[in-house]
Amino acid sequence: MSTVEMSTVEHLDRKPLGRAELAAVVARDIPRGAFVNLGIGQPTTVADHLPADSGVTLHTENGMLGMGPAAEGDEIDPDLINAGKQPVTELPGAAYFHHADSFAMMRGGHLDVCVLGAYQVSQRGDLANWHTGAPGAIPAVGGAMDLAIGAKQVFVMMTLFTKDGTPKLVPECTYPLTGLACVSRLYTDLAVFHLGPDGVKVAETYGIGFDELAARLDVPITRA
Amino acid sequence: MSTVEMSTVEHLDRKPLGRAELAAVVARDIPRGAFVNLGIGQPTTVADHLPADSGVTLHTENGMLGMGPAAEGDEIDPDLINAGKQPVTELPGAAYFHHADSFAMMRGGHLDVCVLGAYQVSQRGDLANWHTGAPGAIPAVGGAMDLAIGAKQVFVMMTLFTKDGTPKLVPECTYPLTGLACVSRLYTDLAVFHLGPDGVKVAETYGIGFDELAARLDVPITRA
Amino acid sequence: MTTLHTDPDEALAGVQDGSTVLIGGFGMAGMPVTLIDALIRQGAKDLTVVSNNAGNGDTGLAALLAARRVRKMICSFPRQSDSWVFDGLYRAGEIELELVPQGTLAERMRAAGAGIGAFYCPTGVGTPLAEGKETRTIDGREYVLEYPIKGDVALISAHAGDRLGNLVYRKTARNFGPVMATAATLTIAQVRHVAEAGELDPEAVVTPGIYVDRILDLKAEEAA
Amino acid sequence: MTTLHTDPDEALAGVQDGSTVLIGGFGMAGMPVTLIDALIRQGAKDLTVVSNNAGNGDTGLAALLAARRVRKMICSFPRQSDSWVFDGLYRAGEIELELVPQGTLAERMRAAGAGIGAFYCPTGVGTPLAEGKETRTIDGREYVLEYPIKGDVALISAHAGDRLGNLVYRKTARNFGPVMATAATLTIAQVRHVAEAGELDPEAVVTPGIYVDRILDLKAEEAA
Repeated sequence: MSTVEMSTVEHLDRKPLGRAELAAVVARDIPRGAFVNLGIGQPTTVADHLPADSGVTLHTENGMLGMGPAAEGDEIDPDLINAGKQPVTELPGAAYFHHADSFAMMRGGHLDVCVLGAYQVSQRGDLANWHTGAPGAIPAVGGAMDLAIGAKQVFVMMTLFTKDGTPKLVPECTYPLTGLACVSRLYTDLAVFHLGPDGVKVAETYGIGFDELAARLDVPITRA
Repeated sequence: MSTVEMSTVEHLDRKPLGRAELAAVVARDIPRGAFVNLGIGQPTTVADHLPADSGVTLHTENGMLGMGPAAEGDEIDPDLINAGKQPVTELPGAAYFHHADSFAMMRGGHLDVCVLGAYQVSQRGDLANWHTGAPGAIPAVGGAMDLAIGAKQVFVMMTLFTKDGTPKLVPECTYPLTGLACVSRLYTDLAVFHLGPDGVKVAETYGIGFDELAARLDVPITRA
Repeated sequence: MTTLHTDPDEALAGVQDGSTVLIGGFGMAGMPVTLIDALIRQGAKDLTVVSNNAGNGDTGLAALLAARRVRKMICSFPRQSDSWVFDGLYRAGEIELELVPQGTLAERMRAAGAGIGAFYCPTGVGTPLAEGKETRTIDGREYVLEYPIKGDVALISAHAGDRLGNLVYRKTARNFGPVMATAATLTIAQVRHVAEAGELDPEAVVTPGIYVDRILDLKAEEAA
Repeated sequence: MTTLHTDPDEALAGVQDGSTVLIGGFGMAGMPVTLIDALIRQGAKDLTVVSNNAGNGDTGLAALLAARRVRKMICSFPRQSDSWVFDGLYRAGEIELELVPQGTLAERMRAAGAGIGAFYCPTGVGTPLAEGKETRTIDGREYVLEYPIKGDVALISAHAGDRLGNLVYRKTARNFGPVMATAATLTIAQVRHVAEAGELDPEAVVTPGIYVDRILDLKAEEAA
């Protein structure tokens, strides 16, 4: 990727991305033929935006490659669910495996991309997405930490600001961490960021210019 | 086993055990329904002496449970071999698995018994069976060390003395070790020994009395 | 040797107070509901339960928790929309929780079954779940030292089993079953179908019979 | 994405000098003979080869050794009745040997594929093969610290593969193939049959396509 000449694309004529538009932008950036894990919740919707000829194979950490769309009606089979425990379908060429093999696949770096939601992402790519840390909250981690450190690239999708306007791209995460320096790309309603050793680069903006974006964030950003 | 009252049986009226007789004595002591790995060479012949209703399941470390007898004629299939690379057959209820799973089964202590040959066994159950240590000898270990430490019980079968009369049951092995304190029973042409925290106990003798046996060995032995 | 049972209470006999019980399933897929119900009737208490979740609704594992039989849960994802039984016990300080990332949970049980003493795992490094754990940098990457989780008993659900204990699963209901079967001293599997030895394809057996001590035939149980 | 090849030389393209090459097979079962022959023609040198044995007779791996392409062998059992090529090179000091117990060899590759940094293994404790290695006592048992073996390339043989790279094996020819497929950056499998996506039973797939980069169709090669 480093040899590709890039520059920040400012979509000033567009509004901030809606949830479906954001999923479509993520889907656009998933390489053809990739093996991909889509996290529970919003990331799951990325599948709806993959082109029919994408050649993308979906992994679900509860033991399957070649997962198809959500099951409906007679297709529903209690033995065939995704990581969110929703009934799904099986595509031709699927394979099943047990949990240790499934997470060996993940931890071993064999998945090309995983897409996750987040509470916060730090400028060096730390991820916080499993626990608010609120007193009394019962912690639950599931596969979040395994996903964070396992895939070759971790894409995060989230709104850039909380409802009260606080940035979720932060100098240091204040929420409990899921993984260190693991996020490679951050997809938000207002901008797409590439994270790496050179810091935070802005690949695209939506309905906001680079300078205004820079002014609203507490982390240094540069043009891609 | 510790609650069973035992005593040394001296078969003074019999000759030392021949190879087939020795294999039959080992087979006699394999519990019904046991999962067993028979090492390459003489241990393999123990299978010929298991009763038809033994319920014993044979494991071969190259990835199979439920191994049948040697294949002959049309049965020979180059894809179906034992650890000694001889063609074998498959029994109903067999299962195949890969090498990591096969040795996980062994290392994890799931096999009830393995039967091995040896150059030397020490009085505390150390095993030397993989390498003579002779200068110029090319070392080869195969699955010997995995077998030695993996099974719940390790039975060794060998002649008790070398051709020149040197005992192979020794105070300390002089050959390179395969495993420490791993041998539970030693089956030889002259005697069957049980090894454990209480030292070396003689369960049976063949064609020799306990006292003469004790005199010919350099290790302390006791009656069972 | 595997024994075949038609009575769930007989299949569960002998579980001791204070046992560590591995319980398969991910959501309801692969959940050994009949065995859990029998465990409740059986009455063993002070249990440590290892399972991906911590019970849903008021049945199955949730009912076991509600009956105050569980001292400690080891799981990855206790908090769910319908985990009110666990939530209540946890908030009242009446149950201990060890939270483990899902892949590490599977790998720790795999290590127990495979005779691995401990392993260096990249998951969770730098997060609250690694606090207090030994770490080590290997080839420039940081790892956390993780220890095996061994069960006294595993309760799992499979699709079919033969009389030798070989098991096959169905779709994503496979999940933790094969790993837990290797990690427990006593493995009990409920199956929908019992097959004769030789009926299951030896290439497709997922859990070889060596790992399975008791099979509960659900069909016979339903008919009874 | 898996690519399908009918020309062995094309399937082998790009192997670099100095690579670590994992070569499947136990004896002749599962030996990727066609791929090894292509590797000899391809010409890569200074190789480290990881395989259970170190070549038999004058063909296959023995021919690769005879062509002086291999700097180092990592294996469990180099010495065989017909390993004269290896024996000669070894005695002449022209090849380096790292001898690894068979199960540890498999587990070290499994660790590489599963993202495990290192593991404590009971095999070989107190033997010459543990000399110089770090040890640790865990729960009263001594273990040796073992590190992953990662391949640049894996050459394996399977029974059938589909166009997505899913593989099934046959009987004990499975052996090291599935483990090596997970442990190499570039995995090349020779198969006897190529299937369409969906032809292989998803429950019986042993190596999911994510681990397989190139498939060589032996049938097409024979027909050519």
